[in-house]
Amino acid sequence: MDSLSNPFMPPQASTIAGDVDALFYFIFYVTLFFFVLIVSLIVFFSIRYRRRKSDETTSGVAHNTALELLWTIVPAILVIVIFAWGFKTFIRMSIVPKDPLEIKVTAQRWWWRFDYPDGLTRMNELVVPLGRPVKLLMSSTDVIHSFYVPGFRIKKDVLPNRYTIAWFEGTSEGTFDIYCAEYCGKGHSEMLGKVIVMPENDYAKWLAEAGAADESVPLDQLGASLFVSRACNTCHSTTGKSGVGPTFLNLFGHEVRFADGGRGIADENYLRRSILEPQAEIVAGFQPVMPTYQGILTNREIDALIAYIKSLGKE
Amino acid sequence: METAIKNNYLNSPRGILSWLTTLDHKRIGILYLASVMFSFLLGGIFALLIRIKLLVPGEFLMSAEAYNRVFTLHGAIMIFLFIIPSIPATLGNFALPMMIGARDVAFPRLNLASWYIYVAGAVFAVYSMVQGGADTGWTFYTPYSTMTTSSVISMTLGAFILGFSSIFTGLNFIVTIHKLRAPGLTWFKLPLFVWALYATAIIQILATPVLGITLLLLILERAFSIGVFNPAMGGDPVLYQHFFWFYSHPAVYIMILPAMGIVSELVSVFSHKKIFGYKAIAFSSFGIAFISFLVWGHHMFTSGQSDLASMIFSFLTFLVAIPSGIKVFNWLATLYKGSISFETPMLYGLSFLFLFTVGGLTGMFLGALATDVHLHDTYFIVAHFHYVMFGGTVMAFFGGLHYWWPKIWGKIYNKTWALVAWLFTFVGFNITFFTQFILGSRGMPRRYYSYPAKYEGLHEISTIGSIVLGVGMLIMAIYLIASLFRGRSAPANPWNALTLEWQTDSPPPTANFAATPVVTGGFYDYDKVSPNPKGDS
Amino acid sequence: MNDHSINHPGLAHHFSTPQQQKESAKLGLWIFLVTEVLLFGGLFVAYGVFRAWNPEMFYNAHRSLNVFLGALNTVILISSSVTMALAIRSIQLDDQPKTVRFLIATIILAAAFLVVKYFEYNHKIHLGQLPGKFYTFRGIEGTNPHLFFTIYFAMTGLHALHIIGGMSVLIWLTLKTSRGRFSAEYYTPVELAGLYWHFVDLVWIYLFPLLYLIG
Amino acid sequence: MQTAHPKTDNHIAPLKIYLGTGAALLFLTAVTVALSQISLGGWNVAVALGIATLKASLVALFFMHLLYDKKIYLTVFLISVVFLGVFLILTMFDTMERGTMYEILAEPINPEAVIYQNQPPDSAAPIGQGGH
Repeated sequence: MDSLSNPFMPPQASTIAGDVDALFYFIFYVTLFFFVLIVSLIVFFSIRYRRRKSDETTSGVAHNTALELLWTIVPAILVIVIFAWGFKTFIRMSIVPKDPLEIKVTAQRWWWRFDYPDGLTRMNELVVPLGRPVKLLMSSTDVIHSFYVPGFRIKKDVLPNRYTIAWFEGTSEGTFDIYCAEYCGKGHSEMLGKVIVMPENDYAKWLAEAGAADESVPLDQLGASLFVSRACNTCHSTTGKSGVGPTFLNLFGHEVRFADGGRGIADENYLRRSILEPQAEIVAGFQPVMPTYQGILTNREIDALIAYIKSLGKE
Repeated sequence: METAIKNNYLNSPRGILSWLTTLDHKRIGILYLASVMFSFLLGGIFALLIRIKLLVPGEFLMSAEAYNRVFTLHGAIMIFLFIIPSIPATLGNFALPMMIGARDVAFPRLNLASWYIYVAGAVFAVYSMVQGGADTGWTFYTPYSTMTTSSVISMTLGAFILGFSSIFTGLNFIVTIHKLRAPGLTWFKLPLFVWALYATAIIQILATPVLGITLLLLILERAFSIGVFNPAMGGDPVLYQHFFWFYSHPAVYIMILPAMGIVSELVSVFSHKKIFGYKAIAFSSFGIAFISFLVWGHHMFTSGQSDLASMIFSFLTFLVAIPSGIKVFNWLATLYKGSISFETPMLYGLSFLFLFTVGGLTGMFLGALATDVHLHDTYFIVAHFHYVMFGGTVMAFFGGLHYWWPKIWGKIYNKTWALVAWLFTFVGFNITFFTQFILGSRGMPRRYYSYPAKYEGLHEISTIGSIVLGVGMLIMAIYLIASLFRGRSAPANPWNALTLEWQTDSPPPTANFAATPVVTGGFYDYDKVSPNPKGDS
Repeated sequence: MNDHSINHPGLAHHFSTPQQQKESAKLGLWIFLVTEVLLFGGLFVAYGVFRAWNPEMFYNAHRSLNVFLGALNTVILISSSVTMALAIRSIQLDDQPKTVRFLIATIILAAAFLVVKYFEYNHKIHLGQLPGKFYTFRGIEGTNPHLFFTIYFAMTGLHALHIIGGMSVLIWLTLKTSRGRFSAEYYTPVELAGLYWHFVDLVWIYLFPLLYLIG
Repeated sequence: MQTAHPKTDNHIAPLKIYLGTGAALLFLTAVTVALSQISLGGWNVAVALGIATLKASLVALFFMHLLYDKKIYLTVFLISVVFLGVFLILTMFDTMERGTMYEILAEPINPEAVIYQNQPPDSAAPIGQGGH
C-alpha cells in the first residue's frame, strides 16, 4: 500500500533519508510543474493551431525579449537552488558524526565481509544498533564494487587498494537490502546482503551470542548457517541447479570431473582443499573465480561445512 | 519508361562497385544508413533479449555470463555503431552539403574513408562477438576490464577504430561549413540543423581523441600490464573513469545535438512558421557543446572522487539545463500561432519534445548530489538516458529519416502505416522506460541478471512495453522498405520547406544542383509564403 | 561548371577556386592537429596526475634519463623544423631542386632522431627500466617507479610513431617533388606536411623538459 | 596570380626569419638545460615549462606561419589548448583533493596491514601503496 501512495522512494530508514527525499520531492514537483506546463502547451498548440486550411499564413514574430529572459532566468534560479540544496545534503552525507561504530567492509566477488572492532566477522549480514552512527571503512580485494542500501539512501564505490567511507544511522528496526551497485561480473546480481538494525540492547545480546554460538551447535547445523552467513549460497545451490559454482546437492561421495580432464571423488579431503585452495582443481564447466577461505574459516567451521555438504549427499 | 526516369545520384552510375568507390556524399550517407540500421537491428535484438530475460528473476533464457555479454553488446553496439554515427553520418552526410548549397563535403575521399573505417571498427566488434563477446559493460571500467577473461581487446579496438570514423566526419563537416557555403549564405542564415552539426563536429574532434588514447592505454594495460589503471601497481581505476567520461559525456551531446538540429527544422517546417529565437537556438548548441566538456564528473559522484570535484561538477552540470531549456521553450514558441500539420516527421518531432522534456527534467535528480547518490547506477539512470537517447536522439533520427526520405529515395512511404508504427513506438517506449524510473528510485540496480522478487511486477510491465516498441520498429522497417519498391514518386518539395535541399529534384542529381544556388531570402521566412503554393520549383 | 575548373586541372569539382581548396585543406589539417593535441593530451594529463602523486619518485626516476641524448634529439628536431620550413620556402620560390634537398635533409635528421631514440630505448631495455610488469630495475627510490617509465615510453613511443609517420609522408613528398608535381602554383601537400612536422617538433619541445629536465 | 593576395596563406617569409627562429630555439634549449642543472627553489618546473611554451610559440608563430596566416588557424589551435587545460584542471580537482575537504580518509583499522607497508611516511595520497 505504501508503494502505491509513494511510488518512488523506498521507506526511509536512516537519518539522512528524510533529507534526501525532501530534495527528491522538491525536484519532483518543480520538474512536474515544467513537465505539465510544456506538455499542456504542446497539446494545446497542437489542437488550437492545427492546420485547418491549406493556405494559412503565419506570423513572422521571432523574438520576445521579456519572454526569452523569463525562460532563461527562472530555470537558472531554480537549478541553482537545486544545486545548493543537493550540495548541502551531500556535505551532511559526507561528514561522519563523532563516535561512530566503525566496521571494516571488504568487498570481494561476490560477497560482503564485515569485520567488527572486536574481531567478529560476518558475511553478507551487517547487524547494527539502532540510533548510533555506523562508519563503514570499505575496500575491495578485486574489482570495483559499490555498497548500496536503498533504505538508507547511501551508495559508495568500494575500490581495490584504497579506502572509501560511508556512514549511516539507522532510524527504524528491521532488515534492509544491501546491493552491489557497480557491475562486477557474473555474480553481480547475487552480491546481496542484509543490514539488520536492532535496538542497542538486542545488539549487545547478539554480539555476545554471535561470538559464542559456534561451540554449542551441532556441526551440520552450524554448517547450514555458515552456508548462508559465509555467502556460499551466492554461488552454490542446494537444489541441484548450477550457479556460479556447482551445486552441493548430491555432491558428497560422487565423482567430479575437472576442467583439465582429471577426475576425483568428492570426499572430505577434496572438499577441504576446494574451500582452502579453490584454484587447485576446477570442476569442468565452471570458471576459476572462487576466492580462498584461508583465514576466514576456522577449522571447526570447515568441518561444519563439510558435514553440511555431507548431509546434502545421497540419502 | 527508362527515358522517363531522370538521371540522379541513385541510378548513375550503376553497379555495386560504383557504390563502394563513390565519393558522392549522398551515396556515402546511404552506405552509412544501411550499416547504421543493421547495427540498430543487432543492438535492438540484444535489447529485446535483455528485456525478455528480465521477465522473471533468477535463471531464465540465458546464463548470467551470457546476459552480461548481451547487455555489453547492446550498449557498445548502440552507442558506438548506431547512435554516434546515426544522425551526422547518415542524414548529416546526405543533407548538410545540399543545405548549404555545396556540391559535396570538403574532403570526399576522407568521407568515404570514414565509412570504411566504420566498417573496419564494426568488424572488430563482430569479431569480439564471435569470440564470445566482452562482458565489461560498454564503459569498460578497470580493473574489471583488465581482469575478465572475455574478449575485451577486440571490442575496445573496434571502439578505438570507430573513433577515427567519427573524427573524420566531424573534421569534414567543420571545413565544409566554413568553406563551401553557397554565395549569399552568411553564418546567420545557416539552417539550424547545420549549426547543430557544427557544434557536434566540434565535440567530435575535441573529445574523440581522448577516447582514443584512453582505449589505447586500456589495451596496453590489459595486454602488457603497464600499470596506469591498475590499483595493485600504483595506478588508479578512478583515473580511467575520468579519461573515459571526458570523452563519453561530451559524446552524449554528439548524440543529442544533431537531434535538436533536426527538431528545429521539423518544428519550423511543419508549423509553417518562422523559427522563434534563431540565434538563441544556434548559440545554445554551442553553449551545450562547451559545457558538455565541463561536467563529466557527474558520472562519478559515488566513485570515490574528491568531494570538491563532485561539487564543482554538480554545479557545472546544472548549467547545461539552461541552454537545453532555452531550446525547448523556443520550439514551443515556434508552435504558437503556427499552422501545424501532423505529417509523420512532425509526430516524431513532437514526440521528441515530450520525451526529451522527461529525459531532461529527470536529469535534475541526477545532477543534484544528494539524490544522485541514491539514484546512481540504478534503473533510474537507465530510464533517464534511454529517454534522452531513444526518446531524444532516435525519435529525432526517425523524424529526420521520414522528413528526408522522399528526398533521399524519391519515394513516399505509406502514411497510415507510419502513423501506426509511430503509435506503437511512442506508447511502447513510454511503457518500457517510465516503469524503470520507478524501479530505479526504489533501488533496483542496473546490470543485474537477477533481482529481488519485489521488482518483478514492474520488470514485467517494462518487458511488455519493449515488445510493443519492437513491433513498432518492425512495422516501420516494413513500410519504409516497401516504399522503395512500391511507393509513389515524391515531388521535389513535398513539405514546402524553404531550405536548399528541397529546391532540387527528388532524388537529387549527382551534382546536387543544376546551378550553384545563390541565397537571398531566409530559410525560415514561412510568414512570407503560403503553406501550399502551387507550382513550387 | 565554372571557368576556374578549366584553368586548374588539380582543382576538385566541388571547389570553385584553388584558393578555396587550399584554405579548406589547411583548415582541415589544423583541425587534425587539434585532435593530435588531445590525443597527446591524455598522456600529459596522466603525467600530471602521477607526477603530482609521486613527486619524489618522478624526480628520482627522471635522473636515469640521459639529458645529453635528450638535448641532442631536441637539437636534431629543431634543425629538422628549420630544414622543413626552408623546404616550404623553396617551393614557394619555385625552386624544386632546393626543395628536394631540404626535404632529404629533414628526413635524414628525422632518422637521426630515431637512431638516438633507439640507443636510449636499448639502454633502458637492457637495464630493465620498463613499463609496468616488465620493470625489473632496482635502484630508483620511491613508490612504483615503473609508472614513470610507463609514461616515458607511452609519450616518447607515441611521439616516435608520429616521427615515423611523418618520415613516410616526407619520403612521398620528396618523390613527388622530384617528379615536378609541386610548384609555386600548387604546393599544398608540402605545406601541410610542414605543419604536421612542426607540430611533432612542438610536442617534443614539451616532452624534453617534462621527462628529461624536471621529471 | 597568388601574389595578388598578399594577406592570404601564401606568405613567403624572409630566410633570416627561419634561421633566426631556429637559432633562438637552439639558444633556449641550451638555457633550459643549463637552468635545470641548478636548483631554483621550486621554480624549476615553472621555468622549464615557461621556456618550453616560449619555444612552442616560436615554432607555431614562425614555422607554422600562425603569425602571417588567417587568425582562424590560431583560434582553432588555441581552442585545443584550452580544452586540454580543462581536462587537466578538472581531473586534478579530483586527484589532488581526495580526502582533503573533510576527514574522509579513515584511520586504518589494522595499521599493520600489508597495504600500508610501502607507503612513504609523508604521503597523504590515498592511492599508490600497492606493489605486493
